[in-house]
Amino acid sequence: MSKPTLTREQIAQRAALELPDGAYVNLGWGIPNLVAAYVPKKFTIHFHSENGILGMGPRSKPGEEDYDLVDAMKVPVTALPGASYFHQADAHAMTRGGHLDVAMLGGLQVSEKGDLANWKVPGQKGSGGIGGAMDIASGSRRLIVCMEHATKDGSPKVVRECTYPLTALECVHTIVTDMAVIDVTREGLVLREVAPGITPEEVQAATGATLMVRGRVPEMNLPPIPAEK
Amino acid sequence: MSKPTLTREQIAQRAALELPDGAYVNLGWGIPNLVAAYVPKKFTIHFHSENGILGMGPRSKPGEEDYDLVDAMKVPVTALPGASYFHQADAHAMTRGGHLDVAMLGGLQVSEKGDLANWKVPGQKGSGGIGGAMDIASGSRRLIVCMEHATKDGSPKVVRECTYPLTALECVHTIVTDMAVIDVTREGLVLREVAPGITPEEVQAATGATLMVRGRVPEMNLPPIPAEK
Amino acid sequence: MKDKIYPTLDAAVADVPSGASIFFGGFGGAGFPNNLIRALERQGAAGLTAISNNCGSGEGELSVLFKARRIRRVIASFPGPQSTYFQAQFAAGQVELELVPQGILCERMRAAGAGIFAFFSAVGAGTEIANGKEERTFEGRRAILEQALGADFAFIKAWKADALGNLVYRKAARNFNPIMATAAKTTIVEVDEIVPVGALDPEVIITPSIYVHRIVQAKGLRNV
Amino acid sequence: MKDKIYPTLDAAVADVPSGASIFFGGFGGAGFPNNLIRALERQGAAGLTAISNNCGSGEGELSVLFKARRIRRVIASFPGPQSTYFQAQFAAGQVELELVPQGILCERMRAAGAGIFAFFSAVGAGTEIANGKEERTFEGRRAILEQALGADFAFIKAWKADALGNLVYRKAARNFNPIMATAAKTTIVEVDEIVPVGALDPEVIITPSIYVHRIVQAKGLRNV
Repeated sequence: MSKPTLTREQIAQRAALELPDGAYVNLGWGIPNLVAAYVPKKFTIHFHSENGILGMGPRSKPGEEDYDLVDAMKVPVTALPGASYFHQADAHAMTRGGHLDVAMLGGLQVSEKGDLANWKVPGQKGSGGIGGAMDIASGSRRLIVCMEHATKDGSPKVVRECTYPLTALECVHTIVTDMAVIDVTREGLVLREVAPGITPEEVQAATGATLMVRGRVPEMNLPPIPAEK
Repeated sequence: MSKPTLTREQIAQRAALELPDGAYVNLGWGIPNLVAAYVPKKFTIHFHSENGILGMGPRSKPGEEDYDLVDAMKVPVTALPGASYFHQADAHAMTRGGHLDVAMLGGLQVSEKGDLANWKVPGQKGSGGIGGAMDIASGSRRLIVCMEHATKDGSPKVVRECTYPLTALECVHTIVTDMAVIDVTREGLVLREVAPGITPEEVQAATGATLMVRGRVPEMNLPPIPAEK
Repeated sequence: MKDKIYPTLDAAVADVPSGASIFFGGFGGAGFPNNLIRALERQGAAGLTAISNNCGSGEGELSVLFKARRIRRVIASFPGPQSTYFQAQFAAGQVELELVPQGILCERMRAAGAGIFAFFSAVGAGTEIANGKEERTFEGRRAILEQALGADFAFIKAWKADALGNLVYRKAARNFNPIMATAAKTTIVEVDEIVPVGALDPEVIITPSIYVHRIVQAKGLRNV
Repeated sequence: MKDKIYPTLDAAVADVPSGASIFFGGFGGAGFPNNLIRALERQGAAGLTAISNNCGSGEGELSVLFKARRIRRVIASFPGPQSTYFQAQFAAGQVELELVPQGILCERMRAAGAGIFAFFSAVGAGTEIANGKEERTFEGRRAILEQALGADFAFIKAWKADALGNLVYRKAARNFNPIMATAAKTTIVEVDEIVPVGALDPEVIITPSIYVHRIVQAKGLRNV
């Protein structure tokens, strides 16, 4: 792939367009964690954090940190008016119980059936760790995976079958990458949009599973990234 | 039984002596509901109500009722300093989870193994109802059944096997009746105390299971009932 | 964002179809959604499955719907001697009843709301409640498998709501209401008061807004 | 009535035996019982099973006990890249690890506290987490059976306690603490402040006193 594809910030920007006004949303590690900054200002999105916050606001300004109010990445955050706190079992009753409208997670592999692998690279050093990903993946009404389309060595991350340890089966609804937006449907993977300047054929060439194309595939309509958040 | 036995108030008074200082306690319908009045004033007993109260106080004085603060019998009560409110699932996590030090329930039959039947008379009219009795009986660390020793027609209520629909198996630790205090042990029923003026032989004659007697069985030491609570 | 506040009780229950399953909060006279119950009676939906601790009290609470013969099936813990309309219909074979131990009733609801399909507990093992249920032994104790229990709607009563749907309750009027809110497809709450967003302390919110779909302010018809 | 307030951290943990299983609250740097952890390190109990979301951070939190080689086995959701002492001992085969999805970890604790022996959920079905676990299908979804998880002790951190043991927490420092309190034979809490009985609003108490056995006031060593 010599053509320029989206930056991580742009993947997040495109993913943000998937959030409907009023949604209850959990954002996971990696690219999803960049998404909140791109929600339209006129929208009310209720951000959930699995350590027991609903209505989480932006990260704290320097000097205003409260270390009792952190997100799932240990970063001090704020609480918006109407926020609530609860314990971790109640927080995961929300994830597992199907109450989150949308969750966004990073991904290592997504299969054509929507299986997700995102917690462990085979052969990696160290203990690994699961965190809340399995609960969130198995329970969310709509799961969007935000990731690069391929690994650093060029291997496809959208594949027929996951070869990495699984996070959850048949859980992914949409994949947003630096090359495309892909929906997981009963019939298989459907290419919904391509990144600016990328062709459907180029996306297919970088993908380890067959993409269905229904008519002309539009380019993503990415608004310009604001100069400052 | 022509000899006078204990009144319901006196059964409650004797049962109250089973409560250790600091205990967390649930009192069920019937005679148990009379017990709270006889707790020694120097004791702190934390009364639990399965509708979501810990630290329940006495019934409200007339004119001071708050109908949002009722016990499991729908009676307006008070809350003591240090009380807390919680929802009904949390209230029964306490009962089922083994957190109550003592529960007292009324009984229709108790078997020699400690099986309890207390929710349904065979052939009774109407739907019947279980309420919290099964949860409380199955989960309490120590279950004391307070009841008359025999039915109105003279049938024993302490029996070899319950013939009424069961509430829970092997759950009763102690039975306090108008004739005796009986402990349920691995070896069988042990007669611990008799009511004033009642002999162990009379208790045995009124009982449908064999009572073990270990040495001399003392009479209950009932304090005089206070004139006013 | 869609407004969760409904202008009237009737609007809040307008789309409840006949045959729906509905949780009704309340225990011992406290925390019953009496105004929503009356609105549902006016609305006319019938053939309902009602899931509640009991089955009405005199002319009030669920008796309103039994009297109007809108309930076909009940899942309850303690119908109660004062549930006169229910008892008459039950005796006549006009309404079905599933009796569930009270703690298991709320735990089955919690399971439905928390993504738990079924759970093993000792409650009811060896009793008629265990009939037809899978039994297994854990740590030497007999246990039975209980299934999650969800519903199409939850009708609940809270003290205060903000416009997002965060709720607080008063004292023992909390009872089944917060659990039911988690386990229904659509949760409708009647409240004494609607307060501005931000007026409820985040530490004190008992039902987070995610569980609440419709809010209606109603003056308290506590008991009728 | 037995006094639940302990004069010192050391007195509060004095009887923890080697080989005990212990819950440690905390998540993301918030709500860790750091003072109790240090007291336990001084006390010397070894061969412990630690049950916690992660396995220490730098020199702080559970790293104190890993550094002193007191932990033989861990049940955790996310040991974490900053758990350097744990990671070294894990790589050397000196400590066992059971990885559990985070929500299942707290749900297994809740089950232990709530008299639930085991439960079926979809989390982990079809993954390596399901190895050796019973699988069953509910409503067309694959589910696995998870077992309750109790412990001998819970070491938790709260903001305020009264002398009866009622607790409130601060913001996201609540996390695992209230659940762990329900599932341990002995729950020991360190708090910033002990307030008079009656000073905590009954509507706001998150951990009712029934779950708390020992209270010790400790100044906050939040992160070390």
